[in-house]
Amino acid sequence: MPELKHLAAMVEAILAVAGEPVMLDALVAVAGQGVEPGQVEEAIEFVRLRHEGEGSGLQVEHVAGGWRLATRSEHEWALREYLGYRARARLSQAALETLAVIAYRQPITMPEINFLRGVNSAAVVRTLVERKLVVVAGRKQVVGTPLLYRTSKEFLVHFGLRDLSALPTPEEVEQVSGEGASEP
Amino acid sequence: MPELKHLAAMVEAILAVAGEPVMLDALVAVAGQGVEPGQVEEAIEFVRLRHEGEGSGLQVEHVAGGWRLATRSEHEWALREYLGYRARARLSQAALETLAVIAYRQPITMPEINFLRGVNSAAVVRTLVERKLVVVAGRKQVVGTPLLYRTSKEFLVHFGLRDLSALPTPEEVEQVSGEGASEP
Amino acid sequence: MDPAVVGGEAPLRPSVVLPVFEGPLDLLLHLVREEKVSIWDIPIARICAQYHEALRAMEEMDLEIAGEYLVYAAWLLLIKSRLLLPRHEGEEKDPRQELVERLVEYEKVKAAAAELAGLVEMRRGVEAVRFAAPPAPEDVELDLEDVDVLALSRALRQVLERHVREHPQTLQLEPIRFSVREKIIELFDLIRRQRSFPLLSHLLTRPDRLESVTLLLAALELVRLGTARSHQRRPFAEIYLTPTGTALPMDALTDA
Repeated sequence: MPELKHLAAMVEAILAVAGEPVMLDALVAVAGQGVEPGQVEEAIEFVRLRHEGEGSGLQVEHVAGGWRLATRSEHEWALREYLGYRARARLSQAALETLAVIAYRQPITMPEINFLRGVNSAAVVRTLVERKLVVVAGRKQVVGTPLLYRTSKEFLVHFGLRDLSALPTPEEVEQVSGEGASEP
Repeated sequence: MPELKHLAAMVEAILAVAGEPVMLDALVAVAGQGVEPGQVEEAIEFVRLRHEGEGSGLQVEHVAGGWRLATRSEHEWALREYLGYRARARLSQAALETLAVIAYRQPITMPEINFLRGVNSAAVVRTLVERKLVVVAGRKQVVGTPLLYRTSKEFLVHFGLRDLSALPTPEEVEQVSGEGASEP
Repeated sequence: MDPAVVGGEAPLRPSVVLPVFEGPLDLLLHLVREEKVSIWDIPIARICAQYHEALRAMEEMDLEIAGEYLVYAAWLLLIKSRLLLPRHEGEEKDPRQELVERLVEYEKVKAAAAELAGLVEMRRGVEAVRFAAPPAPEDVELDLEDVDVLALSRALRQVLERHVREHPQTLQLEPIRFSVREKIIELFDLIRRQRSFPLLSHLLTRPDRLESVTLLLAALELVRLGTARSHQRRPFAEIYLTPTGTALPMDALTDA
């Protein structure tokens, strides 16, 4: 019965992008005219059984009166590992801001970074140092001799810059990203 | 071989939550010690084949150098119906042309883009930058040191390309253009 | 051929459907195709006339004609006149050559654009799955690979704008004494390192006004000593300091 399989595939696609439990009614409505709720229920059951078998990392859950596709609990650990791995390979908005402050104002001390950003940025700076985008560049000869930070060679390589003078000027940024385009 | 199936299930769970292409490296790292990249590749293939069968609404895509789980295009209508009309904003002809110039000639400067298209393309490039399809890739070492542009990872995802080499070759493109106009 | 564009008849309403051209090359390519002639042997006189006619039609429709169209109009006329001149056998290249080359290149661009459009078309309905995931350890949305210098500069602007918002002018910190001599050395080092140093934004973001004043004095002193040059493209724009290559005469520094 190709009908059932087709319906099941459609149900699976919808559950996969819904991001929340989907009610039977909604699925029936989308399935279109001539499709009975019973057939949709069969299709859901088909998807559910298909994911019960070994080799699937997903499951169909019946929650809050609807159905949703979710990962299986046995992979929770792997998922956390993955999200942690990904976090290490990405930049947060806070890290980007801090990197920007250091890039354009180097060498700069932690108190100066904190002052400009208005929040304590110690943890973020540490991350940037760990990721080798920022390095320590000596100490500032003021009270407390705080550490000075500057961007690294890796930073230049990543951004395709020959030297720091190649950073875009405010005028250039305005030209390319336009006014008010600062929000992503 | 329960090992493979277990690994496949894990891979599927990770692809399901990632929402973006996942690199082989990441999967291998998460799989833990003693798991070879080759085994992970087999697991990915297992998941891919499982979704190729009838009855699945999903597919494993190889885009932007990684793998991701996505819906199949045959359910477009149903998805649109369920999610409400929310078609992704289409790219204008100007945007497509500019993107084509950048994709095939990258890294490229604004004056070079303008020259090839015969019109000032600054506003279009700005839109492409805002849509994160194009990023700045340093400066060209010529008079005025203009900024260089290249396509982003997001570009590869948007067009479903594994990497830049998966772009249709100029010869392929020319065959399509045909029209007898390109005879030497 | 669409009469609204190149037919020469003024349309009744300016809202008639009109092929939208992406620029002079696009229009030219369209005309060449309509003529069904080879791109390598363009009848310039005819195409030139049609091109001008098209521009006139666009004008009549109150379409804003970008400057590039006019540049190409002039170029076409130039080529036409060159073709009328007697040519020395085999010496000069065809006056049409460069135009043809650009058209050929542009045609490739158009074909590639169509190719890209086709790729997107094939992917309609292909959506990344969205699952309920365990919370990410940190708000990390930016793929480093796609973070470029523009993102960086924008981030800086956000910081500065926020900073200005949160620090109205009444800001008063502990009065610390700054020495011009110390600032001269500090600034000189910054200029040498960055090659093109944005003085204004540096001054405006110092935590202490007194420090800004001292820095300004130091900057003036550096210029006076011939160790730095200042540039400003237009009034109120950023002032850049660049090193002249002259070393800092340490003994000339007064301890202000």
